[in-house]
Amino acid sequence: MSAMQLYTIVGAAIFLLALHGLLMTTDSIRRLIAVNLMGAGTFLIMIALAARISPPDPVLHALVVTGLVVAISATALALRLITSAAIAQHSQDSENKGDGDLSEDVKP
Amino acid sequence: MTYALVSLSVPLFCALLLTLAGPKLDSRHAGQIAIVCSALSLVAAWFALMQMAELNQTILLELGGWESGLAIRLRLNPLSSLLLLFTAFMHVLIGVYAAFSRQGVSRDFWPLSSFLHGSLAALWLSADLFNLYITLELLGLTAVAMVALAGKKAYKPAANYLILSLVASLFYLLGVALIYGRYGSLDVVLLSLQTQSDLLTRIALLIMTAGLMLKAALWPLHLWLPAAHANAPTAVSALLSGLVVKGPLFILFLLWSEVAPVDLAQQIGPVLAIAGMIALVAGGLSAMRSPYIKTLVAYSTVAQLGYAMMALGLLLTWQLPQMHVALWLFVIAHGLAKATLFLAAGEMQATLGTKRISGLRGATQTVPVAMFAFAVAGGSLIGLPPSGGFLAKWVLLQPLLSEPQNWPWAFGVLLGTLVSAAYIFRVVAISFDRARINPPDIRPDRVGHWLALLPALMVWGMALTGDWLIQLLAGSSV
Amino acid sequence: MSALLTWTSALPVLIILSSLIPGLLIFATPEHARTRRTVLNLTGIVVKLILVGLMLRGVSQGLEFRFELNFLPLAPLVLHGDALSLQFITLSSILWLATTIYAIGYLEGSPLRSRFFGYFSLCVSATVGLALAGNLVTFLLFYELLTLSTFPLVVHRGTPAALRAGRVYLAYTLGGGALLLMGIALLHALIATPDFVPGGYLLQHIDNYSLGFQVAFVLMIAGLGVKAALIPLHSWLPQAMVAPAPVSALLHAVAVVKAGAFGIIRVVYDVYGVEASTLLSLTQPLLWLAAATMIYASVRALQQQDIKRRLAFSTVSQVSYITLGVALAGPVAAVGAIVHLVHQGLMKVTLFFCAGNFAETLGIHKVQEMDGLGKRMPWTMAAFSVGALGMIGVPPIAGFISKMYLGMGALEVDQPWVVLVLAGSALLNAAYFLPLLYRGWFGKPPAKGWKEDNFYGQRFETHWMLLIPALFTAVLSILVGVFAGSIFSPLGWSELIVSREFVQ
Amino acid sequence: MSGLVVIVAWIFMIAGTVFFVTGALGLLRFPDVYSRLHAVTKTDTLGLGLLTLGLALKSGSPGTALLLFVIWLLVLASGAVNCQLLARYNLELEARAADTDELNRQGGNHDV
Amino acid sequence: MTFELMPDIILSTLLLLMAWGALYAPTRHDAMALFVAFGLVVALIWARLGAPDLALAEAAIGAGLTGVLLLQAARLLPAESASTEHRPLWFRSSLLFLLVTTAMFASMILNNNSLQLAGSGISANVTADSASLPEMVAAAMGDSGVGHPVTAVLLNFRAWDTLLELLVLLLALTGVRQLYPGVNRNQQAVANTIEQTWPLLLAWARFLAPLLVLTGGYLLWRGADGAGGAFQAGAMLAAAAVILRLTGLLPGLSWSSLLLRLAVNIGALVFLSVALATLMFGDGWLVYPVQWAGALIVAIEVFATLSIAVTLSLLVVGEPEELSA
Repeated sequence: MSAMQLYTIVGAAIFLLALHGLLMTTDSIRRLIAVNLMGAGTFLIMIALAARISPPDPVLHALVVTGLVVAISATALALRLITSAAIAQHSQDSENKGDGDLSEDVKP
Repeated sequence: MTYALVSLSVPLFCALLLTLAGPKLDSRHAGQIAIVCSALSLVAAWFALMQMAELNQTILLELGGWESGLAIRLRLNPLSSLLLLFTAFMHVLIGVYAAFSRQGVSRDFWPLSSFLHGSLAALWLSADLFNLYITLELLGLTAVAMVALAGKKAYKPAANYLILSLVASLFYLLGVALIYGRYGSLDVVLLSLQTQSDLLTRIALLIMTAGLMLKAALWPLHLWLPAAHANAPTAVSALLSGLVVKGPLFILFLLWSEVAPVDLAQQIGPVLAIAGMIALVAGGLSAMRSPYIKTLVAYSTVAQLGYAMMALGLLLTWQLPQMHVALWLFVIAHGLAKATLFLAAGEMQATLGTKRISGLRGATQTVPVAMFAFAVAGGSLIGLPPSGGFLAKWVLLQPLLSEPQNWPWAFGVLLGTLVSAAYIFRVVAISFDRARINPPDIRPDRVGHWLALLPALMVWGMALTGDWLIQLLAGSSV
Repeated sequence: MSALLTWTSALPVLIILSSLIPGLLIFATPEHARTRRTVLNLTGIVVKLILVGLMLRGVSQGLEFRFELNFLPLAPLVLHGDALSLQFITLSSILWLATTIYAIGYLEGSPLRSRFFGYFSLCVSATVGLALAGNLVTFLLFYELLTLSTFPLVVHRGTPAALRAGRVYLAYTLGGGALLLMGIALLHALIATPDFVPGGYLLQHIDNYSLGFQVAFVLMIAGLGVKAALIPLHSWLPQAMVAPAPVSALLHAVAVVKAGAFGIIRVVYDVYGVEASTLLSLTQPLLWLAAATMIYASVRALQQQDIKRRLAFSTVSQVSYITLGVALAGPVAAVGAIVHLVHQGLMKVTLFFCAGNFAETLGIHKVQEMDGLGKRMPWTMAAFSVGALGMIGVPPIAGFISKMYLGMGALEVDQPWVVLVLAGSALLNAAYFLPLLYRGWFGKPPAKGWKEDNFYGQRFETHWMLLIPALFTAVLSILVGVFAGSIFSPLGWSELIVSREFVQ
Repeated sequence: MSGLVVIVAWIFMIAGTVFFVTGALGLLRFPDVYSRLHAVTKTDTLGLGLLTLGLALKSGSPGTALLLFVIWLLVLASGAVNCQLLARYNLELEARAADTDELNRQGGNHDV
Repeated sequence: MTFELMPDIILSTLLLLMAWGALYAPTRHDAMALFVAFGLVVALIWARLGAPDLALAEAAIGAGLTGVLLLQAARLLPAESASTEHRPLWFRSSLLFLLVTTAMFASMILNNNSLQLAGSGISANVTADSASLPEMVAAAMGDSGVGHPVTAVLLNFRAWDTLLELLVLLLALTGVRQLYPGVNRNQQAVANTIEQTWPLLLAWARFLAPLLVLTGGYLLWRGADGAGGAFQAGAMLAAAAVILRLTGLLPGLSWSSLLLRLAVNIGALVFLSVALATLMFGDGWLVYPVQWAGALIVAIEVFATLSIAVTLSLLVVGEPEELSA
C-alpha cells in the first residue's frame, strides 16, 4: 500500500462523500461546498497519479492548475447567483405578502 | 485548416472587443458587430467545408508544432467542418432575430453569444480529452450567464443549472484523469489505438458518460433542462436548445466511437438506444402534459435528443459507420427547428401576454405568422417530408428496416413520431379555436415573427441539399 | 437540372404551380378584396385546365412528361404524367372549378375567406402533385402535404365541435402517414425506390424479400386505408362532416378520399403488380376488407338521420368499390375500379352540393325535414335524384357502368360471391337513398313553412352560384354515363390505362 | 557534532508540539471566547517558534533558517492581530446584543 | 510498511473528517469554516505529494479567495431554512452504499495495478515504442523557452488550454455582471468595507498589501524556472486587492472606466493576438519561434497575471455598482 494508492483512495472517498452530500443537502451553499469538495477529490487523485514518477508529471500538474482556476471562477459565479436568487426570492416573498400573488398568466 | 482556425478565432476576438467596448456601445451597434463577425466566421467555415468536400480526408494539426501526444491536436474532418458551418449559421440567424425583433436583448447578450460561438467552434475542432473538458466548461458558463440575462426570475434555475453543470464537468474530468493515469496520453487519436476493455477503462468511460449525459440533458439526467431553458430569454433559449446541448453529445459520440474499444462500445450501444427510445416517449409525454408553451418546447428538446441517442446507440451496437449520418442530420435539423420553435413561442408569449398554452386560442388569427412558424418547425420535429427531420429519420430507418430482427427499433421511431405529432398538434389545434380568441396585448411585431420563421424555412430547405449533405457526412466515416 | 429546359418536363411542375401560386397570393390578399380573390381563383383554375388539356393531348400522342429533382439518395422527387394520373388530374381540376364557384357562393359574407381559399388551392395542388408523383417517396411527400393543407379546412369554423373533429382527423391521417412512411422506408431499404412501372417492379425480388414485401404492403395499405376510409380506419370521415359543405364536397369527392383510393391503385398496379400481389396472396384479404367495408358502411348509412352523415357513410362504402375492383386483380375489374374513381367523384359532389343547398337555403339538415322539397327547390332536388340514382346504379347515369364492369370483372376472375355483394350493396344504396327521393318529390311541404327561407322569390330557387355547380356536375354524370363508349369518356380512358397496365 | 545538533533540534521540536497540544486543549476546555482566543494564539506562536528553531537547526543551511525565521515573524504578527480583531468584534457583538435585550425589555415585545 | 505512511494516514483521516464536517456541520458557518480548513489541509497534502506550486495555488485560491467568497455570501443570505439535524433513514442507508462503493474502488486500486500506483513509477506505458508524456516533456524542455516543466506545459505545449482558461475567467466575470443590471452609480454601496475600520486593521492591511504584491511579483518571475506562475501570482495580487478593498483603502473602479475593462481583457487579448500572429506570419497556430519563445511566454504571463488579478478581485469583492454596465 504506497502513499499514492492511499491518496487515490482518499481522493475517491472525498469525491463520493461530496456526491452523497450534494444529493442529500438542500441548502445551495452546502451544495456548492459539495461541488468544491468533489473538485478537490478529483485533483487529489490527479496529483496522486502525478506523484508516481520521481519528478512528478508536469502535465497533470498543469491540468490541476487549470482545473483550480475553473473551480474558483465557477464557484464565484455560483455564489453570486445563489445570493442574488435568495435576495430576489426574499424581496419577492415580502412583495407577495404585500398584495397577494400576482398571477402572471392568462389575463382575467 | 487555416479557414477553420479563422472561423474559430473571429468570434472570440469579437467577444473580447465587445467586452472591451462595454457600455460605450449600445445594444443595437453591438448586435451589428456581432452579426458581422458571425457572418465572417460563416464564410470561413464555408471555405473550410469546401476544402473538406474536395479533399475528403481528415486534417490533423498539432498545436504549437510539438510532436503528437505532447501537443493538443485539432482535427478538421467533414463532420467538424459541417458543425462549424452549422454553429455559425445558427448564430447569424438568431443574431439577426435578436437584433431586429422588437423584444430585443440586453447589451451583454452579444459578447456572450460570440463567446458561445467561439467555445463551440473550439469544441468541434478539438481532439484532446482535456481540451474538450475546458471547452465543455466554457460552454456551461456561457450558457449559465445567458440564462441569467433574463433577470431575477431566472437566477434560481441558472444557479441550479450551474451546480449540475459543474458536477457533470467534474465527473468528466475524473474520467479523463483515470484514462490519462491508465494510458498516459490525452489525445483521442492515440488513445483509440491503445485502449483495451479492462475494469479501469470501463469505470472511467462510464463516469465520463454519466457526466456528459447530465450536461447534454439526455433522458435520465434531464430534469434541469426545462426550468433553465423555459426561463431564459427567447433568443437565448433558442441558442441553448439548438446548440449548447449538442456539444456534450459530440464528445459522447467521439468518446464511444473512437476512444472506447469496440467491444465496450457494443455493450453500451443497446443501453444508449433503449434510453433514447424512453427519452422519446417520456419527453413527449411530459411535453403533452405541460401547461406552459416554453416548457413544452424544452421537453420536446429532451424528446428529440432521444432520437440522437438512439442513433448513437445503434451506431455503436452494429458498428455501422454510416449511421452517424443520421445522428448528425438529427442534430442539425433539430437545431434549426428548435430555434424557430423557441423564437415563435417567445414571440407569441410576448404578444399574447401569456405563458400558458390555453392562452394561445385563436393564435392563427392574432399572431398568424408566429403560429405558422411554430407549425412548420413542429412539422420538421415530427419528420414530415420534405423537412430536415424527415431526412434524418429516413436515413436512420434504412438500416433498421433492412433486417427483420431490427424492426422493433423501427417501431420505436414510429412511436417517437406519433408522440411528437401529439404534442405539436396539441398547440396547433388550440390555435385554430375561433370561439374564445385570446386577443393580443400589443401589436404583433411583424418583423420579429418573420425572422422567427427563417430557421424553419431553412430546415425545410434542407431537403434540397439533403443528398449532398448525406454524401458529405457519409464520406467522413469519422 | 438540365431536364427543366424541355417543356415536357416543365409541364408537370407548371400544373402544380398553377394552383400553388394563386393559393399563396390569396393568403396575402386582405379579407375585403373579394373580386381580386375570385379573379385569382378563377385564373388559377382556367390555367390549370388548359395545361391539363395540353398534357392530355401530349399523352395520347405518346409524349413522355417527366421532371426529376434529387432529394434522397436513390429516391429523387419525380413528377411523371401518365394516363392514370391524368385521369385523376382532369377529375380534380373540373371538380375544383365547380367546388370553387360553389364555395364562393356558400361563404358569401363569412369571415376568413382568404385563409379558406388559400388552403383550398394548397389542397388541390397537393392532390395534383400526388397524382403526378412518379415514385413512392414523392407520393408520400404530397400525401403528407395533403393532410397538412386539409386540416385547417376541416377546423375552419373554429367551434369546439370542429376542433374535436379536427383532432380526430389529424390523429387518423398523421397515424396513417406514419404507417405509410414506414412501409415506403421498408421497401426502400429492401430494393430502393425506382419509378412506378405499369405492372409493378417487385416481381424479380419476390423470392428473397417476400416477408418484407408483405409487411410493407400491410403498412402501406393501412396508411392509405386511413384516407380511403377502409373499415377500422374510417371513423374520422363522418365526424369531418362538421366542416362547411364545400370542404366536405372537396374532401369526399375530389381530394382526400380519392387520394387514398388512388394510392391503393398505384401500390397494387404500379409497385407490386397484379402477379406479385396474387403470388404474395395479398389481394384476397384486401378483397374481403373492401367487401366488408361496403356492407358495413351501407348498413351504418341506413341508421343516420343527418343527411351529410348519411352521405359520408355512403362515400365510405362507394370508395371501397374501387378497392374491391383493384383487389379483384382482373383487367375488367381494374377498368371498373378506375372508372368508378371518376364516376363516384362526379355523383358524390352533386349530392354534397345539393345537401349544402338544402342546408343553406331552407336550413334542412335532417332526413325527416325533406318532405315536399321538390316543390320548393325542383332543380336541386332533380340534381339530387340524378346523383342518388347514379349511386344506386340506375342506367344511364355513370354509376351503373362502373358497377357493371365490376360485376363482369368479378365473374371474369370467377369470384361469384362478389357479384352478390355488389347486388346487396346496390339494394342497400336504394334502401337509404330512395326514402329521401320519395320524401322530396311526394311528401307534403311542412304546414307552417320552412324553418328558414332565404332566396325566396328570386329568379332561381337559391343563390345561382350554389345551383349552377350542382346542375353542372349532375349533367356531367349523365353525359359520362350516356357517352361512355367514346374514347374521351372516363371509361375509354380507363380502358387505355388498363390496356397499358395488363399489356404484358 | 551534527548528532548533538539533531538531538537538540528534536528536543525543540517536541517542546513545540507539546505547546501546540496544550493550546488545542485550552481551546476545547476554556469557557468563553476571549480565553479560548488567548490560549490558541499565545501557544501557537511559542510552539511555532520552537518548531522553526528546531527545523532551522536540523536543516543546517542559514538560508532556510532565515526563511523559517521570517515565516515565524509573519505568523507571530498575524496571530496577534487576528486575536485582537476577533476579540474586539466579539465585544461589539455582545454590546449590540445587550442593547437589543434592553430594548426588548423596555418596549415589551410588540415589535416581534 | 505502515510506519512511514503514518503522516499520510493522519492527514487522510483529518481530510475525511473535515470533508464530512464541511458537508454536514449543524450550522452553515461551521460548514464554511471547516471547508476553509479543508482547503488548507489539501494544500498541505499536495505539498507533500511533490506539487509545491499547486499547494500554493490551492492555499491562495481554494482556501483563501473561496473562503472570502463564502463568508461574504453567508452575510448576504437569509438564515438557513431546514437544519440538517434530523437524519432520515435513507440518509444512513445511502451512507452504507457510499462505504461499499469506496471499498470496491479501493480494492480495485489495490489489487489490479493498472494505474501502476504500487510500482516505482510509470513504466513506459503500454505501447513500448512511444515514450511516456513526462519523458516527452523533459525532452522538449530545451526549446520550450522556460526552465520549469509545469510552466512549459501550461504556456507552450498546451498553450491553447491556458488561453481558453483565461476566457473561462472572463466569462465568469461577464456572468456575474449580469446579476446587477439596473444598479446605478449613486446608489449607496452595500458597504463591503466595515463601517469604521479599526486603526489596527488599517495598519495591518497597509503592512500586508505590499508584502503580497512583492511575493506575487516574485512568484511571477520565479515561475519561469521554478514553482510559481501566472495563476499563483494573479491570486496573490487579487488577495492584496481584496484586503485593500475590504478595509476601504482601495476605491472601487466602475466598469464604465476603460482602464478596468482593458485590464480585465488584456490577458486573453494578448494571448489570442499572439496566436493569430503566429498563424498569419509564423509557421502555425501558437507555434512560438524558438528564439523568442522565452520572451513571448514571459510577456503573455505578465499580462495574464494582470488580468487574472483584476478579474479575481472583481469576482470576489466587486460591488454591484462597480460591475453593472
